[in-house]
Amino acid sequence: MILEMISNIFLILGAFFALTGAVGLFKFPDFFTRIHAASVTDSIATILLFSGLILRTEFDLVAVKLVFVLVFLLLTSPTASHALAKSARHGLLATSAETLSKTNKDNN
Amino acid sequence: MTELIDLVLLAMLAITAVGVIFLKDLFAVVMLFGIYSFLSALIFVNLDAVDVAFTEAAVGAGISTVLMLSTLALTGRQEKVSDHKTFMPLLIVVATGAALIYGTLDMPPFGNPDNPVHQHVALRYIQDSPQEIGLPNMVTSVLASYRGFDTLGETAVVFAAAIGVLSLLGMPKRERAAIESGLESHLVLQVVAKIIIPLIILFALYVQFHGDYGPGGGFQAGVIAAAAIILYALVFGLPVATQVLQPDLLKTLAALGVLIYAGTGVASFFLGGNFLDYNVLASNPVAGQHVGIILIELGVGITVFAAMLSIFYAFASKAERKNIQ
Amino acid sequence: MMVLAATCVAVLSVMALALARALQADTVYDRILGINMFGTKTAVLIALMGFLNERPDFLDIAIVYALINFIGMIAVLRFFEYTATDDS
Amino acid sequence: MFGQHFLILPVVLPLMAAPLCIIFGHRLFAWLLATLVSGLSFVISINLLLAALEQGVLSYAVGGWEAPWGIEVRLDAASAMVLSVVTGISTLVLIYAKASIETEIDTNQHTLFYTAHLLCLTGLSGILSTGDAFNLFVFLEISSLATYTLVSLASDKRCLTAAFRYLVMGTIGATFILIGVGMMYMQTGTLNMMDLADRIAEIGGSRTLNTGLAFILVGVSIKLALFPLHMWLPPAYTHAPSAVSAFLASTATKVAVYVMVRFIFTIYGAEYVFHTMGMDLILLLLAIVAIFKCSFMAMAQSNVKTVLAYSSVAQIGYMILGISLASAAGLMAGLLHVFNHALMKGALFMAVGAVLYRTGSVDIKAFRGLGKKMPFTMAAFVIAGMSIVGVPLTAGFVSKWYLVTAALEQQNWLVAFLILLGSLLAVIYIFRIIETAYLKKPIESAANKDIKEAPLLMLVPMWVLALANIYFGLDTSLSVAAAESTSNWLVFSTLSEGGVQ
Amino acid sequence: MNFIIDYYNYWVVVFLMMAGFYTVIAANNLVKKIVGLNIFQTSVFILYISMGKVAGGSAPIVADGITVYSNPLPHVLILTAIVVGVATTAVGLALVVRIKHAYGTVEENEFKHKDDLI
Repeated sequence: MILEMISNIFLILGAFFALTGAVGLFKFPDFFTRIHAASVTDSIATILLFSGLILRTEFDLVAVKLVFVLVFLLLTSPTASHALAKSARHGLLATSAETLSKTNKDNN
Repeated sequence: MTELIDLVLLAMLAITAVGVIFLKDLFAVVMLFGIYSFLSALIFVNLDAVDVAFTEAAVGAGISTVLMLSTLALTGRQEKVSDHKTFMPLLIVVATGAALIYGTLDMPPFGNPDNPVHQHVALRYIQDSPQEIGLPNMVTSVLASYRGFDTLGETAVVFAAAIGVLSLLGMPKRERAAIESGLESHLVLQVVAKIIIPLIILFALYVQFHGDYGPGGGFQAGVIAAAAIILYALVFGLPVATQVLQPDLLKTLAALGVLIYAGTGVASFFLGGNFLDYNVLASNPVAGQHVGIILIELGVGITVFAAMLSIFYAFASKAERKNIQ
Repeated sequence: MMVLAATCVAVLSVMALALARALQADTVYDRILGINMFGTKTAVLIALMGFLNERPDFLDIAIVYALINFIGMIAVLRFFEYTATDDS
Repeated sequence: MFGQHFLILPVVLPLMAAPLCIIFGHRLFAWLLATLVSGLSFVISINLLLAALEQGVLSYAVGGWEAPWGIEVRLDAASAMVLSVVTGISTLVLIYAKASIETEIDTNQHTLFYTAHLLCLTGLSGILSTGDAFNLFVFLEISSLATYTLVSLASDKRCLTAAFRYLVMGTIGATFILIGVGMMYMQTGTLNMMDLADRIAEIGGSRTLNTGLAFILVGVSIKLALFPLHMWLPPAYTHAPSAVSAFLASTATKVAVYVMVRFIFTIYGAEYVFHTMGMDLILLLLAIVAIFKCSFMAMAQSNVKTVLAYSSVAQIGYMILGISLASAAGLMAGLLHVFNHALMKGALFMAVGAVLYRTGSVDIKAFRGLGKKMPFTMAAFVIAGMSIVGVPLTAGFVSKWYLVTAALEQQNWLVAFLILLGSLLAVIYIFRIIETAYLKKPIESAANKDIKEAPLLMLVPMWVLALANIYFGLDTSLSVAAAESTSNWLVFSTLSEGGVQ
Repeated sequence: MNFIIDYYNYWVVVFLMMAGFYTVIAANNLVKKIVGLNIFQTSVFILYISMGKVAGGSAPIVADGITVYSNPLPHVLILTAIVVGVATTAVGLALVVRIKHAYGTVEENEFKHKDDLI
């Protein structure tokens, strides 16, 4: 019963963080802040959601698989975000601050 | 709840499909197609078709998307705007759609257990296959045993596709690894890839041999193993990958898989059964079925792995050669 | 059970938002970002659905989703390098 | 005891030979193996045909699972006859191909060519011998994929767009068939053809079944290039390597016609398709338009392969016309034409391929004076051409005769007249080529001087087919018996009350 | 209302099929045609899987305490069809690559010769 309570809390928190990240996709000014918002919340949401689910198992093979998925996601998701951000930087995409200073310079 | 999820997912599918029609950036179109595939796989899970979802995610979202992306690398990513012909296609599509809607009107209601589909042939698969074949996964039983001939054909289709792509694009030439290729500047990516590639191959083996008990089987395992090597080739460059697994070897493996499958069938008629009758392969029918299914799943796995990887090699080597010039 | 269902709905809405981002983006990178988020949430949704349908032993599919999503991302980045030139 | 396994061998032999070709790699080995296996399949098919004529239906449960649960392999005289044609032509084409593809296909792709050919043969044999609606789809796709590959192997770049167009249309067709099969399955819960037939007769008809039939017919019509869904055929046959054109023109579309017959007569039943749905009039109209439109198109072409391709579409019109007459005689005439047309188109495309081999061109100009320079090739062309026209003593005459008789049996004077008129059009486009070859003076040039007769390996298969045209024009017992027994059988099973006059 | 719930699934699937079909025949770019073909086929797969669903049923893998299973046969058919689909896609894309190489374009309206139109 207590486990289920904790699991519920984890799940709700996880859902909350996931939603926050999704809203962040729209609310932040430039790509790098958006990817920051998305990937950080993504990790915490994944951890919370999967922990919540693990607490609902009988700690058998299912729990092991959940841990496996979790580890896998935690390895790959930030890596993908990192590679993406790096590519974007490589592809000369500017942050909004840079764009601002550049336009200021042009104006001066 | 199932109905609700189904509803939402279908709505998202519709939006994605419309997006595909209207977007002109082909890069986005292909990525949307990946989403489309993911979404349909989710629907399959939701409608209890776990094996299908497995395959669709790996094949549709994985292999197809990678192949489309590598094609785009060669053909350019903008669809040119043209205003010719939208009326005729629209007319054809509306007519076809109307015919389909007309056809749905007499369809049995969705999910009703009394539908004819659930009454006739399927009953035997559901009720008797666990005893007759001895496997809990009915999909594997039907796929490998009752309709094993279909699956043989399907293995031949994969083999035919590999032959087709090889004849069109040629075998990748073995180039020196010195050419800059792969995502070499991404150090983090390389480290992570090194960790997870062995895990993926392990997982592929699990899927291959656990397919009798859970979702999975030869196809899925073959595709996942191929995906591991594809990841390797993407991160470390194609020349390195072709040194590990040579294109010639893959071609032979693809052929070998088909032979294993068909050979199992031939073996069973030399042992006195019909073609692909596994009952005669061992002392009692259930054990025989088990031996037969393991053998043919192995054949399928080998062919799918080798064929998918050869196809990827052929595309990727074209893309890389273009990039170097 | 209620909480599971609610979480499912939340994850579905995250997916919808990510899809919206992927459909309507300022730059290609934003699109890729949206699609990546969509992919990871799909894996989560599969896990949730397993519990919702009371058959959590199908988590293998979630693994495949996570894996394919990663490979897809890498492929996108890899081939984007080739096509970026004729973007303009 | 081993005898019953022969049923599955025409599918399994080429299927196993294809990977062996790849493993052993050498092109000479691949050629020998492919020809041997194809010939063996032909011998087996002939035996199966004789057995089917004797026993009626041969059935084989793959995997030992009886019919509605497992997949049944089922041959009757109709399918065994088409199977014999397919394997026989395949053997001849393979013998012919060895020389022919030397000039048309890159040397290191020869092994791939033989492998793809074997896979195509697997698919076609599978379609003909399966008794399961979904299994048919799978084999259809094997043969289609192999076909796209074969077409794209030519060195002319136009074969690529032709193959792509073929791929897109072919896949749409296959998907339509998939939708149709799904709708049938939805209503009946089974996929076995015999079982489907029983259950459809029981249900009697519903909107879903109607739509399913419509989708299957449209899908199959794409595959068999029924006008106006034939757009893929002329470019594909024109630009494919000659050996491939010869094989496809005489087998692939014929198999699709057979599929249509299966779905109409065996599964749905003529009564349902023609009376309830009124398909006979639609098919009849399309067939007649196909005969005339495409005959005129054939006259306007300068590329001889394109002429033959359009002629194929027109000839397919005759087959469909026979089917659409909705009578035993009409069906029999249609099937007979499937058989005979395979013989004539095979010989014609082989002759044109020989011309391409020696002159490097298939434009009608290249044919000038060939009557003297390549006498044997052109003589074979003339014989097969006469057969297309329907000159007495050739196979083509027999099928036209039966078609006209079938039309007259229904007092359908107009259709009978149109069939004869269509033959007249065939005279024009065939005679144009023959005239160029025999009466026009060759363009004198250094390159033209040393054109000589085609190599023996090409001439022999060509002449076997040409002589078959004459043989089956004189001795009709075998072909007519096969077609007759089957058409009686097909119609009997569904029209026991004689519902269609 | 019941009617809508019974058929909603089929109707959306019809819409999806037609969206894919439209993309195949109307798109100007050959790669997009292939994408359309894939969408068309995938939608047909959903139709098949929809008909295999049994309300209240579960995935057709035997487990304790489960009595109602969904129909495994459509799943088997679609597994086959998916593989057929990807095979066609691979060959189609290979053709597109060769066409680009030979003609320098993959836009349908840029082929010069009439015969080359797709």
